[in-house]
Amino acid sequence: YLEDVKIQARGQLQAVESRYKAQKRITQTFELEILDLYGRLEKDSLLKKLEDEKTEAAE
Amino acid sequence: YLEDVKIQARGQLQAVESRYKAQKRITQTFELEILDLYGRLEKDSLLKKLEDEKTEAAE
Amino acid sequence: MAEDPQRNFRSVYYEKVGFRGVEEKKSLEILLKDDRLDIEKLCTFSQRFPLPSMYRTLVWKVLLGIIPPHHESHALVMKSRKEQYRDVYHALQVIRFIKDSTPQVEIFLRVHQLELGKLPHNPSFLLVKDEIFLAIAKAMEEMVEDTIDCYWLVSCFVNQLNNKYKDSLPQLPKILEQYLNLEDSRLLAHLKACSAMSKLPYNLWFKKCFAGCLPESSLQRVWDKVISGSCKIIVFVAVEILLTFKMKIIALNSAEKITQFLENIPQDNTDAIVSKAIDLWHKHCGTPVHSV
Repeated sequence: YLEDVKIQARGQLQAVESRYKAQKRITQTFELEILDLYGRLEKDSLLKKLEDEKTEAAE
Repeated sequence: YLEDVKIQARGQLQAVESRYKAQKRITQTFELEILDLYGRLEKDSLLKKLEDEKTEAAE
Repeated sequence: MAEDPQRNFRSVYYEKVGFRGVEEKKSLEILLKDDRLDIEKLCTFSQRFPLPSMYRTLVWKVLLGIIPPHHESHALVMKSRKEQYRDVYHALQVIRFIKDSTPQVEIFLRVHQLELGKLPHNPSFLLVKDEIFLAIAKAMEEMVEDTIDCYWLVSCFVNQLNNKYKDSLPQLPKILEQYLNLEDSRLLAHLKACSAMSKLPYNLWFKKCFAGCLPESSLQRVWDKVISGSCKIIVFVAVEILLTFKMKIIALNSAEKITQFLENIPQDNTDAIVSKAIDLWHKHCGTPVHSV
Protein backbone atom coordinates (compact mmCIF):
# COMPACT_ATOMS: atom_id res chain seq x y z
CA TYR A 1 0.00 0.00 0.00
CA LEU A 2 2.88 2.34 0.83
CA GLU A 3 4.45 1.60 -2.54
CA ASP A 4 1.09 2.50 -4.04
CA VAL A 5 1.04 5.93 -2.43
CA LYS A 6 4.58 6.59 -3.58
CA ILE A 7 3.75 5.68 -7.18
CA GLN A 8 0.67 7.87 -7.05
CA ALA A 9 2.68 10.79 -5.68
CA ARG A 10 5.28 10.42 -8.40
CA GLY A 11 2.52 10.33 -11.00
CA GLN A 12 1.03 13.58 -9.75
CA LEU A 13 4.41 15.26 -9.73
CA GLN A 14 5.08 14.19 -13.30
CA ALA A 15 1.67 15.41 -14.43
CA VAL A 16 2.32 18.90 -13.07
CA GLU A 17 5.83 18.87 -14.55
CA SER A 18 4.50 18.12 -18.01
CA ARG A 19 1.79 20.75 -17.72
CA TYR A 20 4.54 23.21 -16.77
CA LYS A 21 6.61 22.25 -19.79
CA ALA A 22 3.64 22.62 -22.13
CA GLN A 23 2.88 26.05 -20.71
CA LYS A 24 6.51 27.03 -21.11
CA ARG A 25 6.41 26.15 -24.81
CA ILE A 26 3.42 28.46 -25.23
CA THR A 27 5.29 31.21 -23.44
CA GLN A 28 8.26 30.75 -25.76
CA THR A 29 6.08 31.09 -28.84
CA PHE A 30 4.60 34.28 -27.45
CA GLU A 31 8.05 35.54 -26.64
CA LEU A 32 9.09 35.26 -30.29
CA GLU A 33 5.96 37.13 -31.31
CA ILE A 34 6.74 39.93 -28.86
CA LEU A 35 10.31 40.24 -30.10
CA ASP A 36 9.03 40.41 -33.67
CA LEU A 37 6.48 43.09 -32.84
CA TYR A 38 9.06 45.20 -31.04
CA GLY A 39 11.28 44.85 -34.07
CA ARG A 40 8.51 46.09 -36.37
CA LEU A 41 7.66 48.97 -34.08
CA GLU A 42 11.26 50.05 -33.94
CA LYS A 43 11.67 49.77 -37.70
CA ASP A 44 8.56 51.91 -38.17
CA SER A 45 9.72 54.61 -35.83
CA LEU A 46 13.16 54.56 -37.41
CA LEU A 47 11.63 54.93 -40.86
CA LYS A 48 9.45 57.75 -39.65
CA LYS A 49 12.45 59.52 -38.20
CA LEU A 50 14.36 59.19 -41.49
CA GLU A 51 11.41 60.51 -43.44
CA ASP A 52 10.96 63.43 -41.12
CA GLU A 53 14.62 64.31 -41.56
CA LYS A 54 14.22 64.09 -45.33
CA THR A 55 11.20 66.39 -45.25
CA GLU A 56 13.02 68.87 -43.07
CA ALA A 57 16.02 68.85 -45.40
CA ALA A 58 13.75 69.46 -48.38
CA GLU A 59 12.07 72.43 -46.77
CA TYR B 1 4.69 6.43 8.19
CA LEU B 2 2.15 6.46 5.36
CA GLU B 3 1.05 9.91 6.54
CA ASP B 4 4.68 10.96 6.36
CA VAL B 5 5.00 9.96 2.72
CA LYS B 6 1.81 11.84 1.91
CA ILE B 7 3.03 15.02 3.62
CA GLN B 8 6.33 14.79 1.81
CA ALA B 9 4.59 14.38 -1.54
CA ARG B 10 2.36 17.36 -0.86
CA GLY B 11 5.37 19.52 -0.02
CA GLN B 12 7.00 18.75 -3.36
CA LEU B 13 3.77 19.07 -5.31
CA GLN B 14 3.04 22.55 -3.92
CA ALA B 15 6.31 23.97 -5.17
CA VAL B 16 5.93 22.48 -8.65
CA GLU B 17 2.33 23.67 -8.85
CA SER B 18 3.32 27.19 -7.91
CA ARG B 19 5.95 27.15 -10.67
CA TYR B 20 3.27 26.03 -13.15
CA LYS B 21 0.90 28.78 -12.04
CA ALA B 22 3.62 31.39 -12.44
CA GLN B 23 4.23 30.14 -15.96
CA LYS B 24 0.54 30.52 -16.67
CA ARG B 25 0.62 34.11 -15.41
CA ILE B 26 3.54 34.77 -17.72
CA THR B 27 1.51 33.52 -20.69
CA GLN B 28 -1.35 35.86 -19.73
CA THR B 29 1.03 38.79 -19.35
CA PHE B 30 2.55 38.05 -22.77
CA GLU B 31 -0.91 37.93 -24.32
CA LEU B 32 -1.70 41.40 -23.03
CA GLU B 33 1.66 42.67 -24.23
CA ILE B 34 1.06 41.30 -27.71
CA LEU B 35 -2.35 42.98 -27.91
CA ASP B 36 -0.81 46.22 -26.72
CA LEU B 37 2.00 46.06 -29.27
CA TYR B 38 -0.43 45.36 -32.13
CA GLY B 39 -2.44 48.34 -30.99
CA ARG B 40 0.64 50.54 -31.09
CA LEU B 41 1.66 49.26 -34.53
CA GLU B 42 -1.79 50.00 -35.92
CA LYS B 43 -1.83 53.46 -34.42
CA ASP B 44 1.58 54.15 -35.93
CA SER B 45 0.58 53.04 -39.39
CA LEU B 46 -2.67 54.98 -39.17
CA LEU B 47 -0.78 58.13 -38.20
CA LYS B 48 1.65 57.59 -41.02
CA LYS B 49 -1.19 57.23 -43.50
CA LEU B 50 -2.81 60.44 -42.27
CA GLU B 51 0.45 62.33 -42.59
CA ASP B 52 1.06 61.02 -46.07
CA GLU B 53 -2.38 62.23 -47.08
CA LYS B 54 -1.68 65.61 -45.58
CA THR B 55 1.60 65.89 -47.46
CA GLU B 56 -0.09 64.90 -50.70
CA ALA B 57 -2.85 67.47 -50.19
CA ALA B 58 -0.27 70.17 -49.58
CA GLU B 59 1.69 69.37 -52.70
CA MET C 1 8.96 52.02 34.18
CA ALA C 2 12.30 52.35 35.96
CA GLU C 3 14.74 50.05 34.20
CA ASP C 4 18.22 48.98 35.01
CA PRO C 5 20.34 49.65 31.92
CA GLN C 6 23.15 47.46 33.29
CA ARG C 7 20.84 44.46 33.56
CA ASN C 8 19.50 44.96 30.07
CA PHE C 9 22.94 45.34 28.65
CA ARG C 10 23.93 42.09 30.29
CA SER C 11 20.91 40.15 29.11
CA VAL C 12 21.50 41.34 25.55
CA TYR C 13 25.14 40.36 25.87
CA TYR C 14 24.42 36.88 27.17
CA GLU C 15 21.76 36.28 24.55
CA LYS C 16 24.31 36.96 21.89
CA VAL C 17 27.47 35.23 23.00
CA GLY C 18 26.97 33.82 26.48
CA PHE C 19 26.13 30.39 27.88
CA ARG C 20 22.44 30.73 27.22
CA GLY C 21 23.13 31.31 23.55
CA VAL C 22 25.24 28.17 23.28
CA GLU C 23 22.59 26.02 24.94
CA GLU C 24 19.90 27.45 22.69
CA LYS C 25 21.95 26.89 19.58
CA LYS C 26 22.49 23.25 20.57
CA SER C 27 18.80 22.64 21.14
CA LEU C 28 17.96 24.24 17.78
CA GLU C 29 20.54 22.03 16.10
CA ILE C 30 18.83 18.98 17.57
CA LEU C 31 15.52 20.18 16.16
CA LEU C 32 17.06 20.79 12.75
CA LYS C 33 18.51 17.27 12.61
CA ASP C 34 15.08 15.64 12.34
CA ASP C 35 14.35 14.08 8.95
CA ARG C 36 11.02 15.77 9.05
CA LEU C 37 11.21 19.16 10.73
CA ASP C 38 8.70 19.79 13.47
CA ILE C 39 7.19 23.13 12.46
CA GLU C 40 5.41 23.61 15.75
CA LYS C 41 8.58 23.12 17.79
CA LEU C 42 10.49 25.45 15.49
CA CYS C 43 7.78 28.07 16.01
CA THR C 44 7.95 27.74 19.77
CA PHE C 45 11.72 27.97 19.68
CA SER C 46 11.64 31.16 17.59
CA GLN C 47 8.98 32.68 19.81
CA ARG C 48 11.10 32.10 22.83
CA PHE C 49 14.71 32.57 21.76
CA PRO C 50 16.56 34.67 19.21
CA LEU C 51 17.55 32.55 16.22
CA PRO C 52 21.30 32.11 15.74
CA SER C 53 22.25 34.03 12.56
CA MET C 54 23.63 30.98 10.79
CA TYR C 55 20.26 29.20 10.95
CA ARG C 56 17.94 32.16 10.54
CA THR C 57 17.39 31.92 6.77
CA LEU C 58 16.76 28.17 6.97
CA VAL C 59 14.25 28.46 9.82
CA TRP C 60 12.42 31.38 8.21
CA LYS C 61 12.17 29.47 4.93
CA VAL C 62 10.67 26.48 6.71
CA LEU C 63 8.26 28.56 8.80
CA LEU C 64 7.06 30.54 5.78
CA GLY C 65 6.52 27.34 3.79
CA ILE C 66 9.16 28.11 1.17
CA ILE C 67 10.68 24.70 1.83
CA PRO C 68 8.69 21.76 3.18
CA PRO C 69 9.42 19.93 6.44
CA HIS C 70 11.23 17.01 4.80
CA HIS C 71 14.96 17.50 4.36
CA GLU C 72 14.94 15.08 1.48
CA SER C 73 12.70 17.41 -0.55
CA HIS C 74 14.65 20.62 0.02
CA ALA C 75 16.91 20.37 -3.04
CA LEU C 76 14.05 19.55 -5.40
CA VAL C 77 11.79 22.26 -4.03
CA MET C 78 14.50 24.94 -4.08
CA LYS C 79 15.32 24.01 -7.67
CA SER C 80 11.70 24.60 -8.57
CA ARG C 81 11.58 27.92 -6.65
CA LYS C 82 14.73 29.06 -8.42
CA GLU C 83 13.35 28.19 -11.86
CA GLN C 84 10.11 29.97 -11.07
CA TYR C 85 11.96 33.15 -10.13
CA ARG C 86 14.13 32.95 -13.25
CA ASP C 87 11.09 32.31 -15.49
CA VAL C 88 9.30 35.39 -14.23
CA TYR C 89 12.47 37.49 -14.27
CA HIS C 90 13.09 36.59 -17.90
CA ALA C 91 9.46 37.35 -18.80
CA LEU C 92 9.80 40.83 -17.29
CA GLN C 93 12.86 41.43 -19.45
CA VAL C 94 11.02 40.31 -22.58
CA ILE C 95 8.21 42.80 -22.03
CA ARG C 96 10.80 45.44 -21.13
CA PHE C 97 9.37 45.95 -17.69
CA ILE C 98 12.80 45.70 -16.11
CA LYS C 99 16.21 46.73 -17.40
CA ASP C 100 19.75 45.87 -16.36
CA SER C 101 19.74 49.04 -14.29
CA THR C 102 16.53 48.22 -12.36
CA PRO C 103 17.30 48.03 -8.61
CA GLN C 104 17.04 44.56 -7.08
CA VAL C 105 14.16 45.46 -4.75
CA GLU C 106 12.11 46.78 -7.65
CA ILE C 107 12.76 43.56 -9.56
CA PHE C 108 11.41 41.68 -6.52
CA LEU C 109 8.29 43.86 -6.56
CA ARG C 110 7.64 43.25 -10.26
CA VAL C 111 8.21 39.49 -9.97
CA HIS C 112 5.78 39.40 -7.04
CA GLN C 113 3.21 41.48 -8.94
CA LEU C 114 3.43 39.34 -12.06
CA GLU C 115 2.97 36.19 -10.00
CA LEU C 116 -0.20 37.65 -8.52
CA GLY C 117 -1.33 38.78 -11.98
CA LYS C 118 -1.19 42.38 -10.78
CA LEU C 119 1.49 43.98 -12.89
CA PRO C 120 0.49 47.67 -13.14
CA HIS C 121 -0.07 49.51 -16.41
CA ASN C 122 1.97 52.46 -15.33
CA PRO C 123 5.14 51.29 -13.56
CA SER C 124 6.22 54.76 -12.49
CA PHE C 125 3.26 55.10 -10.16
CA LEU C 126 3.77 53.41 -6.76
CA LEU C 127 0.89 52.50 -4.46
CA VAL C 128 1.20 52.50 -0.66
CA LYS C 129 1.35 48.71 -0.65
CA ASP C 130 4.17 48.83 -3.21
CA GLU C 131 6.11 51.14 -0.93
CA ILE C 132 5.53 48.72 1.96
CA PHE C 133 6.82 45.86 -0.19
CA LEU C 134 9.91 47.84 -1.20
CA ALA C 135 10.75 48.81 2.39
CA ILE C 136 10.47 45.20 3.53
CA ALA C 137 12.52 44.05 0.54
CA LYS C 138 15.25 46.60 1.28
CA ALA C 139 15.54 45.37 4.86
CA MET C 140 15.48 41.71 3.83
CA GLU C 141 18.20 42.35 1.28
CA GLU C 142 20.48 43.42 4.14
CA MET C 143 19.72 40.25 6.09
CA VAL C 144 19.80 37.56 3.41
CA GLU C 145 22.67 37.06 1.01
CA ASP C 146 21.21 34.76 -1.64
CA THR C 147 18.98 36.56 -4.18
CA ILE C 148 16.56 33.68 -4.69
CA ASP C 149 16.18 33.08 -0.94
CA CYS C 150 15.69 36.80 -0.44
CA TYR C 151 12.95 37.05 -3.07
CA TRP C 152 10.99 34.16 -1.61
CA LEU C 153 11.36 35.43 1.95
CA VAL C 154 10.12 38.90 1.01
CA SER C 155 7.26 37.57 -1.06
CA CYS C 156 6.06 35.07 1.56
CA PHE C 157 6.58 37.50 4.45
CA VAL C 158 4.46 40.13 2.69
CA ASN C 159 1.85 37.47 1.92
CA GLN C 160 1.80 36.52 5.59
CA LEU C 161 1.17 40.15 6.57
CA ASN C 162 -1.57 40.48 3.95
CA ASN C 163 -3.30 37.19 4.70
CA LYS C 164 -2.66 35.73 8.14
CA TYR C 165 -2.36 39.11 9.87
CA LYS C 166 -4.85 40.95 7.70
CA ASP C 167 -7.45 41.24 10.47
CA SER C 168 -4.99 41.71 13.35
CA LEU C 169 -2.93 44.58 11.91
CA PRO C 170 -5.73 47.19 12.01
CA GLN C 171 -6.31 46.34 15.70
CA LEU C 172 -2.73 47.12 16.72
CA PRO C 173 -3.07 50.88 17.30
CA LYS C 174 -5.82 50.20 19.83
CA ILE C 175 -3.78 47.48 21.55
CA LEU C 176 -0.79 49.84 21.63
CA GLU C 177 -2.89 52.37 23.50
CA GLN C 178 -3.97 49.71 26.03
CA TYR C 179 -0.44 48.59 26.86
CA LEU C 180 0.95 52.11 26.88
CA ASN C 181 -1.74 52.97 29.41
CA LEU C 182 -0.56 50.08 31.61
CA GLU C 183 3.11 50.93 31.28
CA ASP C 184 3.04 54.72 31.38
CA SER C 185 -0.30 56.45 31.55
CA ARG C 186 1.30 59.89 31.82
CA LEU C 187 3.06 59.46 28.51
CA LEU C 188 -0.20 58.34 26.95
CA ALA C 189 -1.94 61.39 28.39
CA HIS C 190 0.72 63.66 26.88
CA LEU C 191 0.38 62.02 23.46
CA LYS C 192 -3.39 62.38 23.65
CA ALA C 193 -3.13 66.01 24.74
CA CYS C 194 -1.07 66.71 21.60
CA SER C 195 -3.54 64.67 19.49
CA ALA C 196 -0.55 62.57 18.49
CA MET C 197 -2.06 59.13 19.12
CA SER C 198 -3.84 59.02 15.78
CA LYS C 199 -0.80 60.36 13.95
CA LEU C 200 1.87 57.94 15.16
CA PRO C 201 3.84 56.31 12.31
CA TYR C 202 1.57 53.26 12.12
CA ASN C 203 2.44 52.48 8.50
CA LEU C 204 6.11 52.37 9.33
CA TRP C 205 5.60 50.41 12.55
CA PHE C 206 2.83 47.99 11.75
CA LYS C 207 2.47 47.73 7.97
CA LYS C 208 6.18 47.82 7.21
CA CYS C 209 6.92 45.90 10.42
CA PHE C 210 9.63 48.45 11.36
CA ALA C 211 11.50 48.01 8.06
CA GLY C 212 13.32 51.30 7.57
CA CYS C 213 12.82 52.21 11.23
CA LEU C 214 15.15 49.79 13.00
CA PRO C 215 18.57 48.68 11.72
CA GLU C 216 18.52 45.14 10.31
CA SER C 217 20.53 43.61 13.16
CA SER C 218 17.77 44.55 15.62
CA LEU C 219 14.93 44.15 13.15
CA GLN C 220 15.62 40.50 12.42
CA ARG C 221 15.03 39.62 16.08
CA VAL C 222 11.58 41.18 15.82
CA TRP C 223 10.85 39.40 12.55
CA ASP C 224 11.82 36.07 14.21
CA LYS C 225 8.69 36.51 16.32
CA VAL C 226 6.46 37.79 13.53
CA ILE C 227 7.42 35.00 11.13
CA SER C 228 6.92 32.36 13.80
CA GLY C 229 3.38 33.52 14.42
CA SER C 230 3.10 36.61 16.63
CA CYS C 231 2.27 39.99 15.22
CA LYS C 232 1.61 41.29 18.72
CA ILE C 233 5.33 41.64 19.35
CA ILE C 234 5.36 44.70 17.09
CA VAL C 235 3.03 46.49 19.51
CA PHE C 236 5.55 45.99 22.29
CA VAL C 237 8.38 47.27 20.12
CA ALA C 238 6.30 50.40 19.55
CA VAL C 239 5.62 50.70 23.30
CA GLU C 240 9.34 50.38 24.08
CA ILE C 241 10.25 52.99 21.45
CA LEU C 242 7.80 55.39 23.12
CA LEU C 243 9.11 54.56 26.61
CA THR C 244 12.76 54.83 25.58
CA PHE C 245 12.31 58.27 24.06
CA LYS C 246 9.80 59.47 26.63
CA MET C 247 11.82 62.54 27.67
CA LYS C 248 12.29 63.63 24.09
CA ILE C 249 8.60 63.09 23.28
CA ILE C 250 7.42 65.00 26.33
CA ALA C 251 9.63 67.91 25.31
CA LEU C 252 7.93 67.99 21.92
CA ASN C 253 4.50 69.54 21.96
CA SER C 254 3.04 69.00 18.53
CA ALA C 255 1.82 65.84 16.85
CA GLU C 256 3.81 66.62 13.70
CA LYS C 257 7.10 67.01 15.58
CA ILE C 258 6.48 63.81 17.54
CA THR C 259 5.68 61.83 14.40
CA GLN C 260 8.68 63.24 12.60
CA PHE C 261 10.95 62.29 15.48
CA LEU C 262 9.52 58.76 15.71
CA GLU C 263 9.95 58.21 12.00
CA ASN C 264 13.67 58.87 12.40
CA ILE C 265 14.64 57.50 15.79
CA PRO C 266 18.35 57.31 16.75
CA GLN C 267 19.84 54.00 15.65
CA ASP C 268 22.36 53.44 18.44
CA ASN C 269 20.15 51.96 21.12
CA THR C 270 17.82 49.76 19.10
CA ASP C 271 19.16 46.38 20.26
CA ALA C 272 18.24 47.23 23.83
CA ILE C 273 14.83 48.47 22.71
CA VAL C 274 14.11 45.15 21.03
CA SER C 275 15.33 43.15 24.04
CA LYS C 276 13.11 45.14 26.36
CA ALA C 277 10.19 44.79 23.97
CA ILE C 278 10.59 41.00 23.92
CA ASP C 279 10.75 40.94 27.73
CA LEU C 280 7.64 43.09 27.94
CA TRP C 281 5.84 40.88 25.42
CA HIS C 282 6.70 37.76 27.44
CA LYS C 283 5.57 39.54 30.61
CA HIS C 284 2.14 40.42 29.22
CA CYS C 285 1.50 37.50 26.90
CA GLY C 286 3.41 34.74 28.68
CA THR C 287 6.45 32.81 27.55
CA PRO C 288 5.69 30.01 25.10
CA VAL C 289 6.53 26.59 26.50
CA HIS C 290 9.44 25.14 24.66
CA SER C 291 10.06 21.41 24.79
CA VAL C 292 12.82 19.70 22.88
